[in-house]
Formats: sequence, C-alpha cells, structure tokens
Amino acid sequence: MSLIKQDDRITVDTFLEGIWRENPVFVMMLGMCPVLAVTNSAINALAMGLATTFVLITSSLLVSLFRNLIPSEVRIATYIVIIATFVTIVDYIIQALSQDVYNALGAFIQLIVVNCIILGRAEACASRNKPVKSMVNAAGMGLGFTLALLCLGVVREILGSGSLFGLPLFGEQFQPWVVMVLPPGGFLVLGGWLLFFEWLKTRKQQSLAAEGVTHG
Amino acid sequence: MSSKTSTAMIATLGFVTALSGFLIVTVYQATKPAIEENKRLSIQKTVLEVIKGATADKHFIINDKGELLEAVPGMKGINIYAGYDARGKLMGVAVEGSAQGYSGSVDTIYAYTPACECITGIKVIKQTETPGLGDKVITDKNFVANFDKLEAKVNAAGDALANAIVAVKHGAKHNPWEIDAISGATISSKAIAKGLNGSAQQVLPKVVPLLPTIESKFTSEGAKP
Amino acid sequence: MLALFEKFRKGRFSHGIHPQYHKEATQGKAIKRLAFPPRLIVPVAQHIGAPAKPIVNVGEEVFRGQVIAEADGFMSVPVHAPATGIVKDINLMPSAAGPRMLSIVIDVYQASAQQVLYGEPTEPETLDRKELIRRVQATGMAGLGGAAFPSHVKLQIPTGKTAHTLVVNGCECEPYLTCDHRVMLEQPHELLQGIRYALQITGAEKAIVGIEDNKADAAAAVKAALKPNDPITVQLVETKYPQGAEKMLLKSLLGVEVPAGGLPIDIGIVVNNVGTLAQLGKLLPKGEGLIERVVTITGYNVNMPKAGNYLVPIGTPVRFILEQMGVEADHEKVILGGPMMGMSLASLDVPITKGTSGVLVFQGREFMEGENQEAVFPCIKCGRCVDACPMHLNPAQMAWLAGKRHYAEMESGFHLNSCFECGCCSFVCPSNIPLVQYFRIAKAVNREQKGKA
Amino acid sequence: MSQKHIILRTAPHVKKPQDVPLIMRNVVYALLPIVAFAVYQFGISVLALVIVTTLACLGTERFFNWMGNKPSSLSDWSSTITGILLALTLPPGFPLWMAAVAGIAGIAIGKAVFGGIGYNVFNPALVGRAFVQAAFPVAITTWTPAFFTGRFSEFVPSSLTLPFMMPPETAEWVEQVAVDGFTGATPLALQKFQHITTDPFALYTGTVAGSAGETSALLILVCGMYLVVRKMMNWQIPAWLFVGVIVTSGVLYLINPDKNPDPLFMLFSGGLMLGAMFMASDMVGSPLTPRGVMVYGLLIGSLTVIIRVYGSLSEGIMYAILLGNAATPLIDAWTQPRLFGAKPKGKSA
Amino acid sequence: MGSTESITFIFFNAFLANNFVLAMFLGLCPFLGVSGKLNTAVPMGLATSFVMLVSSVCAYFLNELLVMFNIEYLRLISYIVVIASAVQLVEMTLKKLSPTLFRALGIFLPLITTNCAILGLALFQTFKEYNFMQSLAYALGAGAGFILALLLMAGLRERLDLAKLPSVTQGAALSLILGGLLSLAFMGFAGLGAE
Repeated sequence: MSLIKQDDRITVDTFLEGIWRENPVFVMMLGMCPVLAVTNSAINALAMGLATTFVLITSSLLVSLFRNLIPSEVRIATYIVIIATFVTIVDYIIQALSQDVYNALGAFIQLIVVNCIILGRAEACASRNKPVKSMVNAAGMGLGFTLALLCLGVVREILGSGSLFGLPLFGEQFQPWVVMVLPPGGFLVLGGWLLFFEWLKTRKQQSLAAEGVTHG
Repeated sequence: MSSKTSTAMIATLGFVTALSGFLIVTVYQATKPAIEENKRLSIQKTVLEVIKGATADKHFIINDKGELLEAVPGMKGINIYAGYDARGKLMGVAVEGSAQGYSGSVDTIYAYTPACECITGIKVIKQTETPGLGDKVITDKNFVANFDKLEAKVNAAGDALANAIVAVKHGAKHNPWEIDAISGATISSKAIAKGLNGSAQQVLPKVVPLLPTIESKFTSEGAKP
Repeated sequence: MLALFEKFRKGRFSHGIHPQYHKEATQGKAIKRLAFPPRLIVPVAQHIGAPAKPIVNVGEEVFRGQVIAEADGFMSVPVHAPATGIVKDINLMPSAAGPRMLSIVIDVYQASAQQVLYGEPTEPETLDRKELIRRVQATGMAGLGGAAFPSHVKLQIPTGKTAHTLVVNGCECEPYLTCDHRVMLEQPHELLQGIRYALQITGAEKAIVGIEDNKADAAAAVKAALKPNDPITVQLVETKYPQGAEKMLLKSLLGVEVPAGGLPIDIGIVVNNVGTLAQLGKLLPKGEGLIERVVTITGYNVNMPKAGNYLVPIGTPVRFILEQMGVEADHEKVILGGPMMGMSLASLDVPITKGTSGVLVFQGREFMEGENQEAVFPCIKCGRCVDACPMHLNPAQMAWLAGKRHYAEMESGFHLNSCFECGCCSFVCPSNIPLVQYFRIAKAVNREQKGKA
Repeated sequence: MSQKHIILRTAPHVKKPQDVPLIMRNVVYALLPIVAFAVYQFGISVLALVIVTTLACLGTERFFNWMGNKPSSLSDWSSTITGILLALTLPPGFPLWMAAVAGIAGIAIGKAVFGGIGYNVFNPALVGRAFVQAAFPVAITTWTPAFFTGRFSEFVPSSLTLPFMMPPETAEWVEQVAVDGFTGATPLALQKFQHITTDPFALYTGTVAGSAGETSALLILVCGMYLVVRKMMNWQIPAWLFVGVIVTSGVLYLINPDKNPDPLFMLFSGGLMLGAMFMASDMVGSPLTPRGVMVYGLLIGSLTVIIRVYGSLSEGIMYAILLGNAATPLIDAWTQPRLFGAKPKGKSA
Repeated sequence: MGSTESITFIFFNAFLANNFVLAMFLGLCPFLGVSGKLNTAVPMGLATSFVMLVSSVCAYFLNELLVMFNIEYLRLISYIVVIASAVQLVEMTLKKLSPTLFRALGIFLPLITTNCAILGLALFQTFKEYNFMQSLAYALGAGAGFILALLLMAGLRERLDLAKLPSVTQGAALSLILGGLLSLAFMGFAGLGAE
C-alpha cells in the first residue's frame, strides 16, 4: 500500500486498469444494481455510465484534495456526504437536460450513492493519491463501467427491441425477444458476457500452454 | 480520543457538509427553471397531443371546495389541463386517471371533449406492464381506437356519469361507453378502463359546469402557445 | 402423518430392498463335509479385536483342535489347528480384505484320521457366568454371521447394564446364502442348547428366534425341538434385505430402535447369530475349539452341480474349494460372504475364516442382458437410495459430498458413521454409483484424520 | 490357471436391473402416445414442432459435449425427453424457429451450464418454455383449433414463420378452417377472464384449445401410470401435487364458487396433468427425501392454483414447477431423513 | 396525491412479482456475495430486512419533514446519513438487548449500509408517494422478498457446489445465470394481488 502512495507517476495503466484488468463490472463485480437495472436500452446505459463517471471523477477530486485533512475515523462518512452531494447534482443536471432520460433511469440515478465502485475508488485510490492521478484513474474506472453498461445495453436493446440507440435496425417484421428487456434478460446477458470472457481466458491459457509445449 | 481530534473531526465534517450544501443549493437553483420548463413542456406536449385540435394549453386546479384556480406550483387539488385552438376556442380538457394494473399503477392522461360529451383521446404516461403483452394498451391500434369517441355523459343529477365506462371482452363492444379489451391483456385493458372511470366519475361532474369559465380564461389571461 | 403410518407397520422395519434371493440352488441340500485340503492357511486375526499370538513354531507338529495361537487380551480369541499336520510357515499371506495378514500355514497329514484330541469336557449348567465366559473365549468362537465379533465379548454384559432379552438372528437375508437355514433345519437341538447357554451367561429372561418367512421350514424345525419350559419363542419376520442386520431385526421383532451410535445392550438386548449359537451348543460341553464351519458354496451363471452347504475346515484355500466343485478358475468374480456385503477376491489363495459364510462364483453380473453394465452416470437425484437405506441416511447427499472430498461434513452433518455398508443404496442406484465404496473411503479417511489429530 | 478375468469390485455384487438410460428411454415411450395424439389432433405442425425441438435439444447437448471435450451424452435419452416435453408444452402453431430457440435455451441455460444431466437444478424443458414465454409472449398465447380439416396436409400458417420474424396473424386463417365453437382461448383463459367453464368431458378427452400435448388429461394420466407401474417414476410427487391442487382450489371454490373454478376443473385443465406427471416428477429437480417430496408436491400444487386464480397468467403449472425446482435444495436441507435410532423429536441434521 | 395501490398488492408486489432482488436488481451485491452458504444467508437476510423496516420508517418521517420545509433537494444526502446512523443504532441496540442475535448478525450490519436495497426502498417509497401504512407494507414485502431470494439462491448454490460444473461456468457467471433463471421463474408471480 505504501508503494502506491509514493508512486506519483501517472502512467497509461492508471487509466487503462479500470477499463480492462480491473473492470468494475466484469472483473470486480461491483455496482451490479445499475448494471442490470438500466441497461434495457443503449441510451439508458450510456446515460447511466456517464452520470456515474461524472460522480466518480468529481468525488475523487474532492476526496483527493481533502485527503490529508479528513480524520480517518470519519472518513467514510465524509466520503458518503461528498458522493451524495455530487449524485444530487447530477440528478438535477439530468432532469434539466432531458425529462425522458430522467424518467427512464428513475431512482437509479440517486442509487449511484451506494454504488460500491465510487466508495471503493475513494477509499482505495483518491484518499492516497494526488488529485490529477486519482482523477485519471477515476476516469478510467468510469469509462470501464460505461463500456460494460454499453456491452449489456447494446445486446439487450438489439435483441429485445430490434433497435440501437432508439433507431430500428431490422424493419417492421422483426420479432423482438421481449425477455431481453425484462429482468431475467439482464441476468442472463451479463452471465453470458462473463461466460464469454471466461471462455476467452481459458482458450488463451490453453493456447499459451500449447505453445509452451511445442517450444519448450 | 483527544479533544483535538474530535475538534478536527467536527470541523472537517462541518466544512464538508457546508461545502456540499452550498454546491447542492447552487445547482438546485441553477437547474430549477430548466427543470420546471422541462416538466411543463412534457405535460404540454402530452396535453396538446391528447386534445385534438388544440394549439395552446393552460393548467388549472380544482380545489376541495370545487373552485377553479389557476395552477401555481405546490397547490393541491385536481389537475385540469385545458386545450384551446388558436382562436381561443376550448377544444377540450385533459384529466389524469390512474388505476392499478398488473405490476403497479397505470397512469393516464385523457381528453374530454365538451362538444360530444365524450372522451376523445388517451395517453398512458406511466406504466410497468409486461412488455409485449400488457403494453399493448399503448401500441395496439384497435385498442387505441376505442378512445376516438368514448361516451362520457354526465347524468341528469350532475353528480356522476350517466353510464360507467367499462372494459368488455374483445369483440363484445355494443355501447358507446364500453371499451373493447385486448385479448390476452384483459387486466391491463381493465386497468385503463378502471382508471378512466374512476377519474371521470369524480372529475367530470365538477368540470362540466366550469367549462364556460375555463373557456373564458383564455381570452382574459391568454395561454402560452 | 407418516409417523402414524409407521405405527401400523409392526413386524417390519422401514426401507430396505428386495433383491433376487437365488436360494433354491442350495437350500434343499444337506450339509456335507468337504475334504481336507493339502495345505491350510490359518490367519491369526479372524475376528474383530486383537490378533491372536502364535504359540507354535515352524516345523512343529500340530494336532487337530490344538491351540496354535492364544488370545491376546479380552478382545481376542485363540486359534485352533483345523487339522493335524506340520507347521510349514508362519508368514504374511493374502487375505480376503486385501492386505496380507500373519497366518500359520499347515501342511495337512493326508493319512491322519483327523480326530479332535483336545477338549475340556464340562457341564456348562453347573458353572458360573465368569467361568462360562472364559470357556466361550477358549472355544475361539467369533460371530459366524459374518462380522466375526468375539462371541464371549458379546455375551459379557457390561457393568451397569442388564440384558432382558436374547435375540437369535436366523434371518440370513443375504441372497444365495443358506448355511444358517441348513443349520437351523439340521441342528435345532444344538442351536437350542446354545441359546440356553447364552441365556445362562447373559441372565436374559427370554429368547426370541427371529426367522425370515421364506424359511418357514426352519422355524418349524426349531419350534419342534423346543422343550416345554424353554423361555424361547420363534417368530417369523418379513423377507427383506437387510433383515439380518441386528438393528433392523430388533425393529421388526420388538418394534424398538437401537439408539443411534449405540448397541443393542443399551436397551437390554443381546443379539447372536443362529450359526454361532448352534456351534456354541456343540462346542461348549465338549470344551473344544472352533475348527470348521458351514459354508454355502454356489454361483451365478456358473455350472456347479455340486453346489451346496459344506462343513469346511477353517483355513481351506478358496482355490481348493473351487477345484473340489469342479469349477474352472477362469471366471469373473469370486466372492467370500454374501453378494451384498461380501468381498470379491483378488487372489484364490485366500482361506476360509471363521466369518466366511459363503463362497460365490459369479460369471457376468446379475443384470439385464445387453446393457452397458459398468457405466456410471451422474446422480439424477431420484432418491431411491434414500428410500432404500435402512438406517435412514441420505446416501445421495453423502455421495455428492464425497465427490468433493468433504468427508468430515459427511460425518458431522449426515451420520456417515451410522452406515453399516449393507449395500442397499448401491443396489438400487440407477446411475451405478458405487455409493458404499465412497462411504468406506470416507470413513477410512476420517479415521486417519482423527488418528493424526 | 489364469486370473486375469477376475473383476475386482466392492460390494454389493448384485444390482437392481434398472439404470438411467433404461428409465429415460421408458419416459420417452410413455410420451410417444401423447405425441401421437397431439399429431392426430393438430396435424403436421405438431409433428414438425416435436422434431424441431428434439433436434434443437440434441444438437445443443452435443455442441456442449464438444465444447467441454466430453463424450457424447445423447445416449442417455434425457435430451430427447426434454425436446419432446418442450414441444408438448408449446402452442400447436408456434413458429418453428421460436421452438428451436426454446430448445436451445432450455438445454444451454437450463442444463449444460450446470454440467449436464443430473446437475441441472431446473427442468430444462420448462426453462426453455419459460424463456420463450418471456421472449415471445404473444406467439405463445396464440392458439390453434384442434381437428381442423386439412391438418395433415398443411401447416398452421404461423408455424413456418421465417426466423427472427414476427408470425402472421392467424385470426383470418382460423375463420377459414372454421371449426365450430373455437374461440382462440384455452379453457383456463376462458374461465379466468370470462368465467366460462368448459365441459369436463372435453377436458378429459382433449377436444379443447391448448398446448400441443396438454389437451387430453386422461391420456396423459394413463401414460404416466405406465411409468408408475414400471416403478420408473415417484408416484408420490403427482399424488401430493394433486392433493395440493384439490385442497387449495377446494378452499377457494368454497369461498367463492361463482368466481373460482372447482377442483376437478383445476385438475384436468391446462398443462397440469402433463406438468404433474412428466415435469414435476422429473427426478433431477425434485427433492430426495420422502417428506421433501410431500412438501414439494403440495407447494407446486398450491402455487399452481394461486397463480391461476390470483396471477396475471391463466396457466401456472410451469412457473409453479420452476419455483418448486428452485426450492428443492432448501426442502431437501430441511427434510433430512430422521436417522434410524435417533430421538424422535430431535433435530435430524 | 398519494398512491392508489392497495396494501396487500404492495406487499405481494415487492415480495414476489417485483421481487426486490430478482426484478428490481436491488441488493445484488449481498445476493451474489453472501448467498454461498445457507447458514450465512439466513442471518444476512434477517438483518437486511430488519434494517429495511427501520430505515423505511425513518425515511417516511424524514421525507415529511423535508417536504414541510421545502428542502427536497437534501433528500438523498439526508437519507443516506439517516440510514447509516440507523444501522449504527440497530447495531448498538442489538448488542445491548440480544448479544446472541448480535453475534449472529453483527458482521453483516456494516455491509448493509452500502446495500442499495435499503436506500432503494427509501427512495422508491418516496417516489411512489406511499403513505405510512403503504411504506410499511412495502418494506415488509421487500424484506421478505430479499430473504426468499437469498434463501433460494443459497440453496441452489450449495447444491451446485457439489456438482461437476464445466470449468467456464464457475463463479460469478453461474450465479448470474441462476439469478436469471430464478427471475424467470418469479415472472410467474406477475400480477399476484392485482385486482
């Protein structure tokens, strides 16, 4: 842990780790509620992802700025207050921008407060690093989260409504798979993605092992 | 725990809370007009859509005493949205209706046209029915056609509808006040009917006598386009 | 509601199975004496408990009935020479259980008259319990039903407990086996004599002989031999496997359940096998040792015209028996004991011991033809094993745990140690899962773990 | 003397002559008359339906065998059962491509991900059916009249819908084939939404609308009895299930005889008989213990009635069985058999 | 305006048809995290539903206050603070009143603060404009639904722990597919309590 503290360099990995290696959804399984609840269309997924990213970055910034002032006894309480502040802000901003998106996401915007990713980032990264670095890291995490949401949203919307970002893809006669926009679809699509990644991983390991045999 | 750290804790918490309070209030104030405008626009859109031929709308509230008031935020009572054409003729009023469907309430806005004493349009504004089946109440053309001209006459006593609005099974509509249900989505259809009936029974007898007043408000006050 | 139902089912235990019994081939054949083999292999541990200690040396001449290994403590019985001959070797020899065991190898004098020259005749009725128990131990008796538990230990009532009933187990529920059936038919007087001695030793007031209803003739023979004032009754019970397990028999006869983890004596009952008591009735007055026993020799899908019940000297190698029967050694499986709980042999040089009730030769499995007989399928959770287990265990659940090596949980959560390996679960399993084998392994691993701790 | 033929195997050395493929094969035999009757009733559309679902199930099973580098498990017949059962629960005119989706989904997410036969927790056929019920709610509630003329030479128009496309409206076609009294609704739906009770005799003999293989309760009962007699099915599951249905619907009927149907109607309508005989009694998803079986049967029976009477769906047996499957591990855990010799009141676990 | 939904409908809807976990995706973290074993799932479910009830009541009165003073924009921040304090309070009371129960539930209580089912419950009851009794029914239904889902999941996972799973489907993917199938099964409850 102390190593992380001393290493102030910002590398590409600071940004990238959130996208792939420590992807909050596919690898760490954090913040599952919004992942499944609002991904029945790509546009909702995108909005949710961006809102979360916004809260991630701003709260990381604030936590990082105050990291030396906050006594450790009350740090969690402080983080929660900070996060709740930005969530409220983002809630109002979305309402001001588009009533439709606000209606679609409903209470799930406010539930960003209890998204473990944000508190986790605050605790693990922002409270130990300088503002810029923690913001870069938070941006990576946020992007990773958004991408994951999109992965689900795109599949669920294409199959479940026959459209993408609201644009019909297959014409009138397409039979949508309603189950995909229903709750079971959320579970099954995420499960499917995880299976797919796991399969990729085992295949990679197998091919590596096979190479090891032929070359070694 | 030393008093120094407690002081620091209180100070930090206080500072953070103050800061967040400041931020929230700032944003709240900054976005408030936009949000209210958004809400108004979306209602207006619905009202103009549901009242055919209307180009301008106006929001009234009927309070507990049965008085018609112009809506001000925070006011309690029954919402009435009036729709006028360009020349200020009252084309109809839009009223909210709500009833319980399969998986939660189905909220609607419907238009009442004084000219024919009937309901001439309906829009579901919130529902959580099963996609593909229950939500046919929005998508099914035959079902929506029910509301082209659905009788909603107030009775002679002026305290209820002459004929209650009911949903009947698909293909069994005989009277102008009946709604032809969607086969396979009977409950959702019934929810719509129940919502309409409940609201119309309560609201229309109050609104009908006030119609001239509502019409007159356009000329005196002017409604936003 | 089920409990209510249970009350109406007196005279039987719940669960269990109905295998094909195949007893016709041997149950009508009188007990005959088998020839002495040229060489006997006599293990020193033919019973549960401490092995006997050899007291003869290689090259020494031994006589039929002579003690060749003496009991090592109370939980042990002596071993007597089954035939007159010369000690060829005292060494580790193959055993039915697998590991090699210390055995005394005797080359039999073919010319010997094979008379029993040793003995300590007495009138048991005149002796006190302590002396009787010493004398029972001296006969080298161990339960002939299969478990080979030293008989004197079983008859000794632990301090603080009393026995009110002696139950005599004449069920012989294992398929194929008929040796106890024949003993009851042919030796009812010896059997009743043994029961009387056992009553005397244990102090029990009455004795009940429990016999399965497929052996009504045996029950009639025993009844006919009863003396008017004998406190002995004969009772028929349902034919069902494992009726011969003592807990099941007590449930059927008396409607009582032996507490889990406990022994029959905990509820004042002593159980002995008919074969054991019949032998005791013979040996105790003469003061002789146990040197031979009745063994059912038969097979499935094997041409064995001489199949039947034979009086076989202890230590006779299986190979010799098969030769005597005229059976080729080229067959799939040879089993010592019954088909449900007996052991299949890896070597034909294994000898008959005090606990061996049968020698079975199997050619092919008793199964429908043309099916894939050995394929094991995953458990389909049909619950048949649960319905079959006479101990009311959950074999399927334990098998899943065994599959993941959660052996400790099998014991702590699912009463693994109450399993007495009757084989009902494996018998009924449509997936051919070797459940009993899993449980044996689990028990062994658990024992080892405890030993380490 | 050679001993190389000796097989070493631990006791017991005898075996009851019944194994998994034999049981499964007999279930298939028991299903065949039901399939035959369904084909007689609805014609070649149902035949095609059975073939498509069975092939989809077998193909998916084989595919996952191949993926996992495992030997083929088709010979245990379990996927065949899944395919046939699935077809029997679908409407006769169900688009074939959707039926294939149901078969694939049933085996893939209902069985293969858990490791194949024996390890699945839900009945695969029902998983497939529930999946398409949620995916294509309209198509799966579109019924076709039985015994229409020309059923052996032409398909129901919706059967041959192109993949991924919406099935055409069948209302006009139904009028063309003109079967008297066909209303396009199942007896259950009629009862639920319009309180019209169907003649019980029609229910027993299958002259009503409904899924392909669920319409003749009597035939299903007889085929189920075959398995019971051959001791290849746990008769206690359907028995307790019927008890659950009769008790629950009996109570409801007594409370309000006008609105709630009587127990006999409940028992013989819809897919209850098929579900009870062939799906609830599926060994893999049902509890092991005798008391567990009782709880399971009663649970499914009462849930079916509750869903039928109070839920939004007219048919509840499928979901009730799936919920019963889901509860099976819990039921098992709470109904461990009482160890022989354990104190009667003592907790068994 | 309030909500017209009946109390029984609210209860059954939150309990079964729109089960908090399986249809609303609330409380997924503990659902996936703590459902591995039955003996941890039971106390976790009980603790969560207890806190749900407490915070639902708190949130109801808090919202009345906020509306009274016209400061709804502080709703989120005050809810989260109140819930966190409520959890603390429950923890302390439990410790004093019933140490046995505390030992059973203790380790789960801190986890509950960040359980979105709690905050979700408070927010949804506010959005749906439930009155006090409706809120109570909602909280009870949601709690019962959470326990039910957790128990079913734990039972299934305990059983699948003993299965020979394909290597790819171990872990989270399997839990999600199980969740999906449960969710599919729970669709059968649709409309229960309606009418």
